[in-house]
Amino acid sequence: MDVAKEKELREAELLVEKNVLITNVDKLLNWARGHSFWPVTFGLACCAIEMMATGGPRYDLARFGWEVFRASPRQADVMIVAGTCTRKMAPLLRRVYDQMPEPKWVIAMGSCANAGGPFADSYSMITGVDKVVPVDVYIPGCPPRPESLIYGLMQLQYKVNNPGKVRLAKHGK
Amino acid sequence: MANNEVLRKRVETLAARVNGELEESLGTLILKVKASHITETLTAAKNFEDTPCDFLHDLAGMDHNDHFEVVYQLCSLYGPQKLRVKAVVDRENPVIDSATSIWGGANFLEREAYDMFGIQFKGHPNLKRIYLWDDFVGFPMRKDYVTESPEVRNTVRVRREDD
Amino acid sequence: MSDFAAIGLFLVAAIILNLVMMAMPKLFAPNKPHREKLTAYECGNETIGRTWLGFKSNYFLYALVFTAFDVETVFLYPWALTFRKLGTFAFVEMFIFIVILLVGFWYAWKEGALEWM
Amino acid sequence: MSVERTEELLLNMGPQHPSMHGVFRMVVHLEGEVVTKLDPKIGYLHRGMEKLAEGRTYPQFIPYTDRLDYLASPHNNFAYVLAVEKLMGVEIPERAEYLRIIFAELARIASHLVFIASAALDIAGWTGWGYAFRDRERILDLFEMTAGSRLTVNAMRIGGMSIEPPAEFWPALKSFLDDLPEMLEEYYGIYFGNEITMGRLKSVGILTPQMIQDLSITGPSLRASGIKYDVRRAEPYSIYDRFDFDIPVLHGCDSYDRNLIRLEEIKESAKILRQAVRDIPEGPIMAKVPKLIKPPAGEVYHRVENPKGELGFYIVSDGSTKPVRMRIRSGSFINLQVLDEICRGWKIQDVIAIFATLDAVLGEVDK
Repeated sequence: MDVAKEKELREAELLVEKNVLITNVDKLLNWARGHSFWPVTFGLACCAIEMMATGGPRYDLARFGWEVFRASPRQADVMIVAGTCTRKMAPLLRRVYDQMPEPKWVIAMGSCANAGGPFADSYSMITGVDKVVPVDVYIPGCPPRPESLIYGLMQLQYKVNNPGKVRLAKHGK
Repeated sequence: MANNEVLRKRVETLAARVNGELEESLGTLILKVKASHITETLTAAKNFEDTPCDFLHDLAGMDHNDHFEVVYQLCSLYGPQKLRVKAVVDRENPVIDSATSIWGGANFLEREAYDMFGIQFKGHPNLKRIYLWDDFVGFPMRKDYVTESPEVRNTVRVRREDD
Repeated sequence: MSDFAAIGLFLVAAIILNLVMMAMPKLFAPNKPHREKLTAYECGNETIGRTWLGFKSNYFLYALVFTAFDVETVFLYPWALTFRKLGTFAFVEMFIFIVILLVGFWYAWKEGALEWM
Repeated sequence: MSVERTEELLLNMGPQHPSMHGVFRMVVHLEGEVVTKLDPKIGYLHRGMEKLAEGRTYPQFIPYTDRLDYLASPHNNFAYVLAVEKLMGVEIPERAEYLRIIFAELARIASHLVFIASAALDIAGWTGWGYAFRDRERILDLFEMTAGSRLTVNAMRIGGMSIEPPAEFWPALKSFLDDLPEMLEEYYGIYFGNEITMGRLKSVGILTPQMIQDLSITGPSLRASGIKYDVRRAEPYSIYDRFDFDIPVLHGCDSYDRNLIRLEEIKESAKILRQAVRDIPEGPIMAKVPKLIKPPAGEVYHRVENPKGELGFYIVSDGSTKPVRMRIRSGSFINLQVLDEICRGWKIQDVIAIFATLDAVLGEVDK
């Protein structure tokens, strides 16, 4: 599915949710989803090492319930794009994103994933992962510190817990 | 020291034989030869008697606007000898003999030189692009290559089946 | 009779629990299959060549030998619980049963059913 | 009896794979579980570093060298900066030389710790992974104290070091060096001395000296196959000739020795660090270098013993502020050529263990 159509789909869905009274079941489900993100290991470059350090014993993602890094997208909720996504990698990124079951979110970790980073003017780079997949949280930094990755995940948790209240960021318009 | 003089003499005789020019920069001998003599030069350099430069350290393409160059960095695991062989390759029809017959290690390096400069290596087992995808147009490391605009680069390309 | 009621209750509870567990995703989980999602996952690439193809036979032989001896242990369990009350005859009879199966195991081993590659 | 031949299955162990150390992809031709052919496909992280270098001035390119082998970034800066200084003929002060050696050897230990973590994880040793990452954090603290960033430490400049480590750097470094032997004991107990590791890695993936000579393999894999060669000894650069450390050599040529050699190298690096900390002189840390760095026209090829292989920079300059050609000879890129030959006949899980011992980091492979 092409990116622009998918964005309208998601926005229409969020718009509907915003107007409809959030039922208690949804609130419970959102709370459960927010507290147990299963990230798919999409480590591409240096940010992947910081992502591993975040999962490591010192910055320990397990305190938040997000430490289960699933290798296969079938069992994952969040795709943390950690690193440089080149033009050769973009279709594979899109394919792994498609193969993830809903509800799914994308975190663009690092300035390479946000907007191409230091390599934005290279012939083999796309300037930013939001040209490929709809991104929910952007984490600046090159590489971002483990604390900023945890803060990014907490922002995503806030966004998941109250979809109505979160300002509808205009994706890439 | 002795090794350097012996190496210099060997390289001078070799340069005379393949009519290459010999220079010295920052302590390394540079031997510039035509592309046609490259296999002969490399095999000779590999079996110098007592200062064999038998370890291909690096193979790189170079674009000098009017001609290409393939730069071979030779050294050895058993001696301090170092040699840099440069093969001048014509720009319109960049073809040179492959060094994979002499060193297996030149395989990936030559594929990279082909991928970046478009230098054809005759006799290479599988000369395909190594870094970029197969239907990439152009050779990016050439001086006259123009990088595509971000809009073109941002469209997600469709992959072929056996990519 | 009364202790069977406990087992019956346990059985019913187990079945119901399974049904509930399987029904919950159907009810609550969003289900939006589309073509790209249902493609085969192979680390982000399309699969190359045929993917439905036969495997080496010794995987099957290994499984066969396993099930044979798994069934044997199923027989051993009740015997192990009550062999004191059953007296020496059942004791000897079970060992004959085990020896017969060991002969089968030796034959499988000799024929190379367990060679891996 | 008829040879039961199974059909060959082509398996993509693709870029998004937990044990592919980044975005490395290989198409494995499988017969049942045994690998008959292995065809590596790389380029998924190719950012065109060499083309970008032609558009950057010399000091601007230093942060890019951090992103080459991002596990040992000070070592890449060290290689690049040494190459440019050799081209310009700049003499740098003593203290800067010692600081560079300290940062380079700390980067080597950090890179080898990640190697132990990933090699253990590739044969399902989660504890090894946890311990190695916990101890690596102490080195990252040292980098962070000085340069402010943990992973891509950008502390070296052409002409010396950019910043003087703070006062608490030295006691932290001493305490790390004092705890190191005990850490290595722990790793030996958890991972290296473990029977499962020995069973999985001993005599798996044989790399003979002839293959090394032919396929120009460098780095620890070379020393694990009995060849005593290390650029720090063979062609001493910077002030490595002042330190006495020996080059560990093992003769097993198999995956287990390629693992063990890294443990020995950590000990040697610690030895260098202790000597460097003991006799580092006071003084300036930056040489007199013109604001606008314009190396004379010419070319230089300088190579350095990177933790993963020899990293070489071939810089051709025409006297302007931007290089004409910046060639990066990366060790892991060339070491990967042997993967096809070394994995034939082994099972699919051994391929993962062998690939882990080649220790390729994809930032350096794809440039």
